[in-house]
Amino acid sequence: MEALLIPFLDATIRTATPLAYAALGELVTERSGVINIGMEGIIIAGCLGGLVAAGAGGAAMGFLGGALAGAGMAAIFAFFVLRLRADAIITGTALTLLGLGLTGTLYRGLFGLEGAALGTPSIAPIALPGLSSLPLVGPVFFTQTGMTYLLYLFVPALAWWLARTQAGLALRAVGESRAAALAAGLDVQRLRWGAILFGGAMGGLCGATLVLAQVGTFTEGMSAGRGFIAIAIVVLGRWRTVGTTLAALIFGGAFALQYLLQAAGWALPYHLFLALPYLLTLILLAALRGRAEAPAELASQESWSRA
Amino acid sequence: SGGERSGGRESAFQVALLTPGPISDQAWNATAYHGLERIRDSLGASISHIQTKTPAEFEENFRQYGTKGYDLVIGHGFEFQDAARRVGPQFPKTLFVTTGGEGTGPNVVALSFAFDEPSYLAGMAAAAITKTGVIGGIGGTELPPVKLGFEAFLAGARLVRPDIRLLVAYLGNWDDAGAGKEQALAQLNQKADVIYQNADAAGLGVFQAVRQAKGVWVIGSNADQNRLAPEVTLGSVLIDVPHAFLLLARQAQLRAVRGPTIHFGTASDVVRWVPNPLAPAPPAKVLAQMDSVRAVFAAGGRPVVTPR
Amino acid sequence: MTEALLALWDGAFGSSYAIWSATLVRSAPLLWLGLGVALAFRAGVLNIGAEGQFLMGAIGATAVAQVVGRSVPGLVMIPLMALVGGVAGAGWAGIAAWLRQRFGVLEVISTIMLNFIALATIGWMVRGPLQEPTRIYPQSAEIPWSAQWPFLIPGQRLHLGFVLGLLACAIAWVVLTRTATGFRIRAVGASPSAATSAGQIDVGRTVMRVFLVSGACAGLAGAAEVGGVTWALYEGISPGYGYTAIAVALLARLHPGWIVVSAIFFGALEAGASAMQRDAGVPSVVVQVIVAVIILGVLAGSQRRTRVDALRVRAGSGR
Amino acid sequence: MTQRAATEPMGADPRDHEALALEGITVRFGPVTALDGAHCTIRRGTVHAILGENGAGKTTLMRAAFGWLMPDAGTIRLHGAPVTFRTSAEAIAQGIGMVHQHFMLIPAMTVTENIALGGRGRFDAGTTAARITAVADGAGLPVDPVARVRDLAVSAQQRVEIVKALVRDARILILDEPTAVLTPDQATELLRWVRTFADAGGTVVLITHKLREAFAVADDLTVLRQGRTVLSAARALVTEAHLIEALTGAGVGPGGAGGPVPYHPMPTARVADAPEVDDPAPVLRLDGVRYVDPRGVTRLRAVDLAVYPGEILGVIGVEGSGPRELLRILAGRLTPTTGRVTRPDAVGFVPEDRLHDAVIPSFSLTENLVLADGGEARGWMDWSTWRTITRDLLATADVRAAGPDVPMATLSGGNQQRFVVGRERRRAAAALIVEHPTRGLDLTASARILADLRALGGNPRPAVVFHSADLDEVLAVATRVVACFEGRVREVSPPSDPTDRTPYTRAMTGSVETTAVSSGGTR
Ligand SMILES: Nc1ncnc2c1ncn2[C@@H]1O[C@H](COP(=O)(O)OP(=O)(O)OP(=O)(O)O)[C@@H](O)[C@H]1O
Ligand SMILES: Nc1ncnc2c1ncn2[C@@H]1O[C@H](COP(=O)(O)OP(=O)(O)OP(=O)(O)O)[C@@H](O)[C@H]1O
Ligand SMILES: [Mg+2]
Ligand SMILES: [Mg+2]
Repeated sequence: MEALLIPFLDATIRTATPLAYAALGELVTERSGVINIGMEGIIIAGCLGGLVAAGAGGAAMGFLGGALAGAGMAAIFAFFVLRLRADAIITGTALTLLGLGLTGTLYRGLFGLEGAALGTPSIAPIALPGLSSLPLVGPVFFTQTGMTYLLYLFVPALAWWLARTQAGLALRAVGESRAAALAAGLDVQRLRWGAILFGGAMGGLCGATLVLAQVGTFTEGMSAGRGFIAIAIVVLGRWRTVGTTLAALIFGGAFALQYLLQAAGWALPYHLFLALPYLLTLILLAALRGRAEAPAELASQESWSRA
Repeated sequence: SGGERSGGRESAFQVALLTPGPISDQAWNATAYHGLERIRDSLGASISHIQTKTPAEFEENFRQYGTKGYDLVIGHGFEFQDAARRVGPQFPKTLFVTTGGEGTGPNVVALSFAFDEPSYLAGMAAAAITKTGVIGGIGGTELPPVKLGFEAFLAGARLVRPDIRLLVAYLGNWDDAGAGKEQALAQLNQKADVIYQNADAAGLGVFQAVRQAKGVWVIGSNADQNRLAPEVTLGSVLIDVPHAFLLLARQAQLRAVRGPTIHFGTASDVVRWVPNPLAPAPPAKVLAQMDSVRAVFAAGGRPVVTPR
Repeated sequence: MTEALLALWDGAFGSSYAIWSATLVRSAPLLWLGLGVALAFRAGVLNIGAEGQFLMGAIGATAVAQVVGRSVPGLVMIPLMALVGGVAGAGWAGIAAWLRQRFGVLEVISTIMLNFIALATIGWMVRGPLQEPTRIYPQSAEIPWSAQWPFLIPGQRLHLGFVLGLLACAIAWVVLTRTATGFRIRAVGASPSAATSAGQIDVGRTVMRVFLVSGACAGLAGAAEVGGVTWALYEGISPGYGYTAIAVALLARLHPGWIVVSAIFFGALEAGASAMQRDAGVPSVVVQVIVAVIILGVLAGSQRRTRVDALRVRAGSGR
Repeated sequence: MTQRAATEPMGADPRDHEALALEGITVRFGPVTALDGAHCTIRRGTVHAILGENGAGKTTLMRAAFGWLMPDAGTIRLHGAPVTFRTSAEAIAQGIGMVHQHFMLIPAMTVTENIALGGRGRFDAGTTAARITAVADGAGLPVDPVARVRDLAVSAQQRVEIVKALVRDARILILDEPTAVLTPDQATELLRWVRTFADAGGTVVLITHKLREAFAVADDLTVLRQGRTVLSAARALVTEAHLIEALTGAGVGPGGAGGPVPYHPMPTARVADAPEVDDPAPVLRLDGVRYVDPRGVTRLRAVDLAVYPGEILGVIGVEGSGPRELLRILAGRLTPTTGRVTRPDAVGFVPEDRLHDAVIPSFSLTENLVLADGGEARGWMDWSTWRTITRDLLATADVRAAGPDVPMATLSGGNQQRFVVGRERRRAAAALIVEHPTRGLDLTASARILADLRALGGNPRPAVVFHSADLDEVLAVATRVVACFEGRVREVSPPSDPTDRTPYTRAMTGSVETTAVSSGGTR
């Protein structure tokens, strides 16, 4: 049993880690009252940014590069949505297209058709001394890469920041009511710029994690829908930090289960396994019941209900 | 950047290629694009390439190339066969070729690669080196050549080691290298110690998984992938698409292509098992066995495959 | 660059073939899908699931064409395919509608999940129940002749589905502006509370019906694509039409008339994108960048409306 | 302008006393000039009332003072020194607080979070809550720091808004129509608080439509009309007649300069003049009605009530005691938990939140008229006929609008309300239910709506049930009054002295013997 369980949970955490970065970034963006459905384009930009920067300055540099690339894409989104007041959904759609195209173009330009070798600088899992020898939890939670450990610190930090700092409070307020935030003297534009850029940087980190902590190479379109999944994770997590993290774990688990079931040689059409994570989410959403409470400003986005 | 038209005047030999995926995948699509480049470089042809997604686009672009008077239009994959069959009769001067599928007329021709033959040999090599008796196969989506490759792989392995077990998994796409790696890790965890990947760009993730594990091997496909990770690659099931394309184009220039299907088997040297010289060679007994099987294939014999 | 843009224009509008066989053929599904999305958004339903509903419509239409196509004339077969495709799309939307009504699951997320599930379903269909008889290729057999929708212009690929799409937009426009039902839909979308309180409209029921109709439109698009373009079911039948449709609907400001314009715009963009690769040698990835920039450009250009409130009521430092 | 002579309040050098001075303030919204050189000076330690019709620019002027918007022209002085606020944060930092007409609270958040909003550094809910409680109790405005705003009654929300300003050390407090949403008792209490605050050295700007309030509490008055200051003077120098003339630009009564509707001084107790009725059958009738809301709170218990044709039933009662549910059950918008409701098929209903529940602001007037038939309408819409009907309605209900095709949003509040009342009357001839008929409306508009209600005619005359927080208004219009208290509904017998309100206020607080309203009805 344990022989199956540990690798499964291990894969769950590993798969969930990049998803959690993107979802937490999207969470912060949405809590400011803006939905960025261009997360897919941001993630793939982070993938390439991570690859290029890591090639130039090592893995640590790579994560920085990924975050910057993601934030750069998000800046385009913010400029259109906040400055030009363009429709957030169309802008997000275009951003995804832009990200996929731009990364492909740059990748081919930089590496030619032969591509980057598999030898991209990347980070290996580190067994945390002491903790990693705990039964079950040790091999699952404490033999991961630094990016997972960073997440262990980041999730409580974000939760604390949102709940216990004035800036976090301000961010939530902007997402609930632009008017009330204005009345309280908050700088709505700046907060939203900040939230979108932060979301972009997190999406970029998701991409960099994929490349530098997981796959160790870049392929065109390797984001493979993670941007959309991140948006779903935020909804499943009910726009809460811990909820979103758990939802990322659920998705990670569903994917890991999918891999496991196929590898175990179950004689069912493999499409059933591919659909599993999404089916599971639907069932969970129905089981949890009740409309999730979205930040009120999200619902008032012009584009969503304009008549 | 890649695919500008080149190679001379309008009257030049015009060749077009349609790929179903990005040409940076270092596998199926990349090797076709290299083939196109080789046609340009060797024959001075004027070339055009387009990446297409849907059947509607296949047909539209076949027509466009036909209208423009292209001499040779290659759809790289069996999925182009319906479009070729429909468009071909309207443009008798253009030769429509699909790699895979079936040809249907004088100017609608299919190239058939005996992908199963080197896959069979790869299975024998895998069976010789596996310690656990479990081997894996990871595909992008379940397409006929992919599936056939895995079936032959298993059959070849069984010849050497009758009790061998093959795990097969599909990723559902050809780009998600992350999924490729995780699926490989899952198979490794199920004791597989040789994995045959046929997932194009996503397959790079399989290479990574194998590189990080100890004492396990990966087998590449379509292109010669031995140099991707020489320390863990057992060999590659190669389709020498550039070679095949050049042969095809030469014949096409002479208007000597004979359809409806052109078969490239072991005899043509277009498909072959390319062992990685850095990997340990199978025991002499197996090597001898492989040689005799290859001889059978070269003489026109086919691998015996029982569908799983 | 100029060469690329010229190729884009030529590929979209440069010849009669470009217009009738490339641009408008791609616009046909976008018309239906954009309309479906717009109707849903009009009623306040955030249906992001047009992609999945499209695929289910394509599956349904293929299935019925395979099962009864050989024994029924085209005059019956084509409406039947449209019907079954529409019902299949509506049924797929109905799952999301039911989840919303019964369990309060936000349709934004359920429809995205259903898109992924539909993708897996079509993958299974072409390898399972609907696979062609030789059982080699992951695709269905070609649908019988009677199930193939007529072309409108000899020598061009423009098919019946496009005209039906135009008709649907016109009907939707008439319904929205001239009928009580349309009025109810608009009222529910504009203000559910006023619709309930002042109009005593059953908002839940209106929403539910519009959701189904929206799914039916998407399903019909799938049926039209199979009947008019591909004549068989393929795994990769949609390049993501259902997602493009959201942009189509929003760019048209959810107005059925403008959807025609907007669908043709996006159809032209995709046709032109092909031409840029084919005729100007622009790599596909660069083409994607150009398309994204064009969309952003159109977006920036179309947002220059008077923004009295935005300019005056200061958003902090924003000026 | 006419009153310019009396503009400067008493005092040798006004600057010694001035807390906030606004001069030549001009604000344009695109083509609309909302303020056209408006001015006023607010003295320290005083209550300064700002009056004016809907759209006169009161809110805009105070938003300029609060840094919410920057005027196109004009100067602002704070304690004698010129200031420029680029954001409201700057105004807040300078000790200015504003309670907006529509509360700027976030329903999903707690009181503490709402009040803490806009600060810096850490946010410690515990410490903040303690400080809130301290400030609130010190000021005599109790609030529950851990409650969520959406669970609070309107009056409690208002206290939160004021405490929010006080916690930030606001010494100048701008209150935009604070009493509009309060019951008479609550309003009195608030005004008393305002007075205390000013007496203790604070400064209050009070925007209001109610002359009585202005006279009762203010030291100085400013009246705006069409974006200009037409009167700014110490209260002592102003008579009611002055004020009304300044407000409407017309004299009082029929002899005036032809203002559209003369001002009706209130109250005009009419409770005694019950209508002559031939038909004894009630139009609306409740028998043993009980209502438990979705949260499980019993809102109405064992209510028996009958409403007859031609009568105008005024319902009084503080928020939460049942009037809202009573009216909505009569209107068919709520289904009682138990009990029997008898009512005609169609009942006209004017909800309190017009823009949200009664009309669709982006729709045309014609469409808003049709909305009332929304649920039942079938088939084709004959828009030209509907447009004609709308035109008729605009004429009969005296709604001033450019035509039947303009969006509802372009109508003034008073005209919107007249439109809704007219529409509901058209739809249902027999019964009309009206919640807060004059909420948010200015003097003239309120007077017109009340006049409309009084004048409702037809054959048979409709039964009207209305609820208002303003007792004066109820007494001015109703032919019979019932009071809600803790879910029970009692009829209030009119006192012998028409100016005596104690029976009514007592009935609302449950402190007197009232007659039970049987379904037979004491008429
Ligand atoms: N944000 C805005 N954009 C455009 N016009 C506005 C805006 N705010 C106010 N106005 C216009 O400015 C004028 C003054 O409005 P303001 O809200 O100051 O009036 P008010 O005196 O407070 O009225 P009320 O008694 O109804 O509250 C009105 O004509 C109004 O329509
Ligand atoms: N937001 C707006 N957009 C366009 N026009 C507006 C807007 N707000 C007010 N108006 C117009 O400005 C004019 C002045 O508004 P105001 O509120 O003073 O109306 P009014 O004539 O006093 O009516 P009432 O007696 O009902 O208050 C009205 O005719 C109204 O239609
Ligand atoms: Mg007025
Ligand atoms: Mg106001």
